[in-house]
Amino acid sequence: MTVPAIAVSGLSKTYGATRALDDVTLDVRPGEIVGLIGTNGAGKSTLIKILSGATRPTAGGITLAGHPFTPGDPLAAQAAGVQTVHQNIDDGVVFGTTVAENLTLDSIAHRGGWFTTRARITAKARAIAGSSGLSVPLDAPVESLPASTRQQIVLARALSRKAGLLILDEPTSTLSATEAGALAEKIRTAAATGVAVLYVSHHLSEIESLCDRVMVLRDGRLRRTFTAPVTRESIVEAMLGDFAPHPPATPERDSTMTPERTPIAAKGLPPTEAGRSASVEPSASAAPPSPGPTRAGKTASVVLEAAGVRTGPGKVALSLQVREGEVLGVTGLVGAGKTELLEQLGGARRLVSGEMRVDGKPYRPGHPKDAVTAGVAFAAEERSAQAIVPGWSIRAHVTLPALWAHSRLGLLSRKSETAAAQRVAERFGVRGPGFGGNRNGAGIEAAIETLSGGNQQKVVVGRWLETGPKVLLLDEPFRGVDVGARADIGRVIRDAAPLAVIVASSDPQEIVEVADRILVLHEGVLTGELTAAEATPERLATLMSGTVMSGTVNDEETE
Amino acid sequence: MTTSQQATASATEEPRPRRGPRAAEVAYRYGLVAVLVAMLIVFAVLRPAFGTYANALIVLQSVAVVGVVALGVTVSMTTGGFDLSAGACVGAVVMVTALTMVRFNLTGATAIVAGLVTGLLVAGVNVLLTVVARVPDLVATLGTMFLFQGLALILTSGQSVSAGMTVNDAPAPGKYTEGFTWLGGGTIGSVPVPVIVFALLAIAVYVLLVHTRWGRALYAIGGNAEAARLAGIRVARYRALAYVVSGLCAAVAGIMLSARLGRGDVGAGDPYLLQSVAAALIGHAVLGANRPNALGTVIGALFIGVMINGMTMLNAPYYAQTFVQGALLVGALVVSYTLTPGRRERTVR
Amino acid sequence: MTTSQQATASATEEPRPRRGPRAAEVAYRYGLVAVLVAMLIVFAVLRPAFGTYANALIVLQSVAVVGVVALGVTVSMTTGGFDLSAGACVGAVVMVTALTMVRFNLTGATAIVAGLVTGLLVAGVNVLLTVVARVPDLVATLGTMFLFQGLALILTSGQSVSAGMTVNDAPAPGKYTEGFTWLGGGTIGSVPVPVIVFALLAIAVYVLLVHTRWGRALYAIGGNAEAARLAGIRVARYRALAYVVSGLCAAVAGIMLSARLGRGDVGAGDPYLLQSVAAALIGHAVLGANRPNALGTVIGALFIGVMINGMTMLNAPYYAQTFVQGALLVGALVVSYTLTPGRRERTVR
Amino acid sequence: GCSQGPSSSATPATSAPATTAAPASPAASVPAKFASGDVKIALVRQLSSGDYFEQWLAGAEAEAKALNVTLQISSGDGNNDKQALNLEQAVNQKADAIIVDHGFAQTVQPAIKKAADADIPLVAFDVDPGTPKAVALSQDDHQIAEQALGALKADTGGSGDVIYVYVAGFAPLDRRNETWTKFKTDNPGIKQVAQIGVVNSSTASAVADQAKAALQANPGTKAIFAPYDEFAKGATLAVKELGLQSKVKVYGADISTADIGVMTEPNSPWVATSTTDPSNVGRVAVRAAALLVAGEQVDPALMVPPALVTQQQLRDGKITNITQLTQAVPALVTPDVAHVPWSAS
Ligand SMILES: Nc1ncnc2c1ncn2[C@@H]1O[C@H](COP(=O)(O)OP(=O)(O)OP(=O)(O)O)[C@@H](O)[C@H]1O
Ligand SMILES: Nc1ncnc2c1ncn2[C@@H]1O[C@H](COP(=O)(O)OP(=O)(O)OP(=O)(O)O)[C@@H](O)[C@H]1O
Ligand SMILES: [Mg+2]
Ligand SMILES: [Mg+2]
Repeated sequence: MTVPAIAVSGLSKTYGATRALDDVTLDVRPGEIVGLIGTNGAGKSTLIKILSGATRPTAGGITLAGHPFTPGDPLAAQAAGVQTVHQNIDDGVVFGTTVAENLTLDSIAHRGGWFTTRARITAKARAIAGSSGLSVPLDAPVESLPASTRQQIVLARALSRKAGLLILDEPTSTLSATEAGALAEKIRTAAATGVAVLYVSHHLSEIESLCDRVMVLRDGRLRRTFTAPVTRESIVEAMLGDFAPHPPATPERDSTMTPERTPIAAKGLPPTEAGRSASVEPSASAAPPSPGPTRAGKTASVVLEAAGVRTGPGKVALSLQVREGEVLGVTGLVGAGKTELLEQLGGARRLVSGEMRVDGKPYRPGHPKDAVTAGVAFAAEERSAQAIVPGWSIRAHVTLPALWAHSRLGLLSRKSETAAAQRVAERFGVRGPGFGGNRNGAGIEAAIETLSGGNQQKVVVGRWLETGPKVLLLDEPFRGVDVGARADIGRVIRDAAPLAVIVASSDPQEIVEVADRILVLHEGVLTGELTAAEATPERLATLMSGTVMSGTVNDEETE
Repeated sequence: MTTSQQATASATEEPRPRRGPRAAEVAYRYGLVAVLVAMLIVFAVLRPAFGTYANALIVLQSVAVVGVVALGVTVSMTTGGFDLSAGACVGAVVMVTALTMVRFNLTGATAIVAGLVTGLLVAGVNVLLTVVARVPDLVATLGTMFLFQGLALILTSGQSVSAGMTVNDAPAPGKYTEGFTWLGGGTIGSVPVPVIVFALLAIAVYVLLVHTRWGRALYAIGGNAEAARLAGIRVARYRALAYVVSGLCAAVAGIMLSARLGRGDVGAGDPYLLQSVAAALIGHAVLGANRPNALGTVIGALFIGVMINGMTMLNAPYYAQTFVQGALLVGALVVSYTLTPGRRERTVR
Repeated sequence: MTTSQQATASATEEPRPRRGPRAAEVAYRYGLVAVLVAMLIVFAVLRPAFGTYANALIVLQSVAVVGVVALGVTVSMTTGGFDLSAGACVGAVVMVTALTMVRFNLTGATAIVAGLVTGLLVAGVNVLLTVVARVPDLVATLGTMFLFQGLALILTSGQSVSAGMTVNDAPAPGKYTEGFTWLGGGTIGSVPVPVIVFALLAIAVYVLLVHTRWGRALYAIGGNAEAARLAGIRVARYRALAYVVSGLCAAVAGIMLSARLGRGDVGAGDPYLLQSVAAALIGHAVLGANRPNALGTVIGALFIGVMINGMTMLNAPYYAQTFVQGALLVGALVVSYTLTPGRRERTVR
Repeated sequence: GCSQGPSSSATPATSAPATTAAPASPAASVPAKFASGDVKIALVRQLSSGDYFEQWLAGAEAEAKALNVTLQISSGDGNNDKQALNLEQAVNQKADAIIVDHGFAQTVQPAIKKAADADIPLVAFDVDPGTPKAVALSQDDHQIAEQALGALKADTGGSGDVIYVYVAGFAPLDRRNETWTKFKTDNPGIKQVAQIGVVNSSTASAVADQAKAALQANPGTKAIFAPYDEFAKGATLAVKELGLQSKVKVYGADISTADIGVMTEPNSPWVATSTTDPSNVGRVAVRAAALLVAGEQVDPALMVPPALVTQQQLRDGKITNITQLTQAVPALVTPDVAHVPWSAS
């Protein structure tokens, strides 16, 4: 047998009272692609941070290609051939600098001439971008680019370097199927040349199609290792452990749940994961049941109505309506304009054109505050840049959008805040330091950075329900959450009637799971509208790639 | 997270050698306060006159003006701003109040209003520059600083204003009114008015920052302005609010200083920028806050005031005072920050 | 990634509405430079003596010391730090060099070495505090500032150092050597030495920041320290490097100032903090950089120097100068920042 | 400090004593309080950095040592409110006497009144105490300006372009400015072509930069009147750096060891300065305070007269520091002002 590219034994990491990693032993051999999966907070990112030298283990040893290795800092790890893409992409790019500088960021840490010019940097960056097929203007400031592009920059950088071990922590969370597919191809190519790959994802289809072996982490422990071919049922079961079937976070809501709308993960088996890539065959339960009459029936009144809005100047205008109790899905490839549309609806961006009404009353938000006042809640796409306030507790994050509701005469009520935060934590099953056990109540005072990425996502999405909105706008709400939590969020969204919900996601599968009706965008233009029943992955894929569905009503051709 | 996990957690304490996590936590939270208390005790033992009520009032009075400016600076810092113009504002307010009474022979009340309006004017310029013209805070308030330092000079052609000064070859008609002077030198009970004003403002700013939703919004903006905006906080208005509070605090300080000086001193405000920034910055380290906070600022101001007063009482040569001040400050900072719990994990090296 | 995506990317260029991008862009990039050039022209027209070679040298010499300090401050700012101790470092170096020559009767070369070592000492304390003890930059350098201001005083018991001073009832043995004094007042060709030093250092800092790996690393740390660390940049070392450069620049400035003054003046360094920070901050607005940069700092220093020189020549009363300085600065800032391309999109309101 | 032993014995009659205390009787017995060393005098200063204040303090400390009293020193460091508070604190601590060194009348008078109410004797130097109970000590700033301007007038022949260095708001400078204003009206031939001035911790180099600009703009300048030694040093530096030594002369005020160095440098344009000896003034202040503690009579308006020091005088006498200067210019030493009968000096 070949010497493992990396082998860890007895690795543990504790944060105060939290055991993020507990006696983990694993190895990855050259040329092998190992999937690392687990629920939110299982310890995946912690393991990766240790292997990449970003943080130090509490106990345990690592050998790289047979040699003992103590990753003192990221530079040492990189020098030893470990290339890492971390989960939080904003830990990978430097705002205020250009794409070229970001593509060559790690080269400035290494040996090489001390003298450099813009031309040299650009040349180097062009080579990196070229080999990754990245087409972004190299002199664009990186903060002006969407998250997916930034993710691709970070990936291109990692892939460009000679590596013995390539570690990718949820690299596809901001990517859509096409890009994810292209990435998978590159990973396979790399593995074929002998690179060992450790791959983390909540998209089980990717794990299934890509990985030679799958390791499952739960509560910081390595529970099972599967060798390809893996069955999704078994890995989900290993992942969720005692939680399979995933327990509803709020049991009392269970009874109110519409029976035909609680499929998928609540049963512990989310077979619909397959739909990540449109070419994957649809599984039986992917065909969503037709919406119940009370949910999206034409009898329910229209809550939010937009006419003649555009995703951007010069784009074709479109109209949309959401009714009470209805979940409207918006999908399209990365850059299709979903975010731009939702930002306009949520007051985060100036309305390009058109008119909007909420409950029949004219609605023209100049600021997100106006939207909140009108009963429109908008959970933005990028967690760390657009929602997280560093150092703040879960409680403070939950109450931030509705501070007035927790204060009298301006004075904040701690009691009311605590109650709200606990409601969110319970509803979405937020898990982090201080939760559960007999330490009740301590959890919501934990700093948000001490939660795993997925749990942070639950907090920043879930808090908007606490504002008591009429319309809930969610942009990529499932980013980084595990299959169980994804079902939880989906369920809460659907149960929050008489709320009208718009969910945007570049993953058609996620949309199919939650939406009653689906709008598909392509390059800022509406290409079709489907009911959940009509939405098969094939149809969605066709529309997303730009084929306009016959009968799609666009308001007008041009401005 | 269950009981089993808790057991594990305690078991993991051993590998990482933690020399008394409690002690570290305490040192972190109370490091600066402890140094302050130690100083108080040492001074009181060495100089019985130090530990008297009368002296306590003098110390408090000596920090009152700086403290009030520092409270304003603290508020401006919460949003991530920085008010470099605070000292200049104090100086301008001193000149304006003096001119109002001495040169224009108006009442003390008018002078107070004029002073507050000057504070609002400074705030207005800061808001225009930072919020409307989007100039970064440091540069913008630097510009405002020059502007109002200059204004204070221009108002009087660079001369100080005092009763009996010559204006156009005639003596100025007015003088400081008694009521106005009382704001600087008067007492209520035995407590000097500036001390009372400082205490009240400290409580007000504390409540504002910690217990009101406006304070929460200010901190949110300082933490992540975009996240605050998307959560429905009107960032521009709150940033303006922060500068208005800062300007008003500086104006109140200027009024008290003017009342104490009894004249309009050119450059009277200059020392207050550095001192108030120092107090506010030292305050970051108090009680483990690691961010601008009212209580910390008060303690920071006291820290400096007690140190200077005590050293003077001990007859330490003036040239040694700055050094000791620096050494004590550095010591307190090192204690506070190196012992931050979990810091080793978080800080970027 | 495919051709279709490329099409998207290029197609999306147009929708961004650009109202007169050229004019705004030009104003943004050249706003401050334009104001500077306008000032030069106005002054030269009003006072022919202003636009002479001799006067240009005078202006340059008047900004040389400030400029050198400001270059150091600029480097410390690139990593997101802030060196409040720069002025104190200048002051300490002035005292140390004076003492070396006057009191200990050593050579000018020794004095230079002693001065540079002092600069390194200041840098060392800053590094210990910020990098090792993890005290936030502003607070840490504030502590260092007090420490070295105090040290400069203590070294001489608060006395200024000049040839013939009385030490222990005997006159001090040494005096400023000619070679050392040349560093402040000498010329090469007709150009004063400080101007040459300033120019060389400006080029060096420019090259360091723009054309070396280390400069890129410094900016990366300032932009996102965590990203830089994860990319393998040794953040601690680079932050230390920044403070070392800052300390050395302040030391060089101190040596030149000492040579020019010909004596060790207590407090000589104090005005240099604010002035150098002002120059560096103004520099942010130059050429649309919006971050600390060497060229901007030089222009910022010149901006202030030209303004003071020109106004003095125009016989503007000294008390009006600060105001005009503020007004011009504010004007230039507003032009530069309001016209930032795309700023309206990005800034949080 | 400056040892004053030899010069006092050589005190000539030229120094017209402004006043005298009790008739000099060297054998007077030392009051008990002074013998036991229990006397505490608080020195409350407005500023403490700079040569002038250093020398002043050195003189005061030397005299305090000679009189066996303890000086408790505090400084406002330019913050006048702080000085007022320090004064209140001295009253609070019940010092035996208080010396107020500079300051602004309006600011320190309320606290001086407290001292008077508490019957603490007080000497106010260069600031109006506002109460007859306190002794006002001053150096004659008008005379300082007059003497320097006298030299300027003599050298220029009473006509020519002059650059004036002045910053308002500093009491001594304001008084010297009054004399300058009068001088200009009296001498229409003298033309002020520019007024410059900065006061900060690096006054000399800032003034030098301004003076260079002003000299460039006014090439006809014959003299710079800089009635404060930091100004004069800056002006001198400017003239030197422009190489105008043969055309422009500097007339200053005040003196220190460093200033002597600057004045006696080869080709120095600083030709005259009018000054008191700061350390002598410090001595006088302490003596006056000691007399008050002992219950002796002191003239409520003590005045220390200045003397004109010229470059020629310094060069001829090969004078390099203040000690030598006080020997060479006996008018700078005034042992008869506030003479302490029981002291040897
Ligand atoms: N700095 C920290 N302080 C305290 N606890 C932490 C810290 N960082 C992580 N944790 C905890 O460690 C555990 C593991 O987190 P980790 O980020 O590794 O999870 P993950 O498997 O990557 O989850 P996700 O899928 O949501 O990204 C979580 O319980 C988390 O709350
Ligand atoms: N890969 C890309 N390269 C360049 N620009 C892009 C890219 N992706 C998006 N954009 C820009 O963003 C605009 C639309 O982005 P928006 O964020 O609204 O799309 P989205 O459908 O929400 O995509 P995402 O899935 O990334 O959120 C495009 O018009 C384009 O200007
Ligand atoms: Mg993770
Ligand atoms: Mg989007």
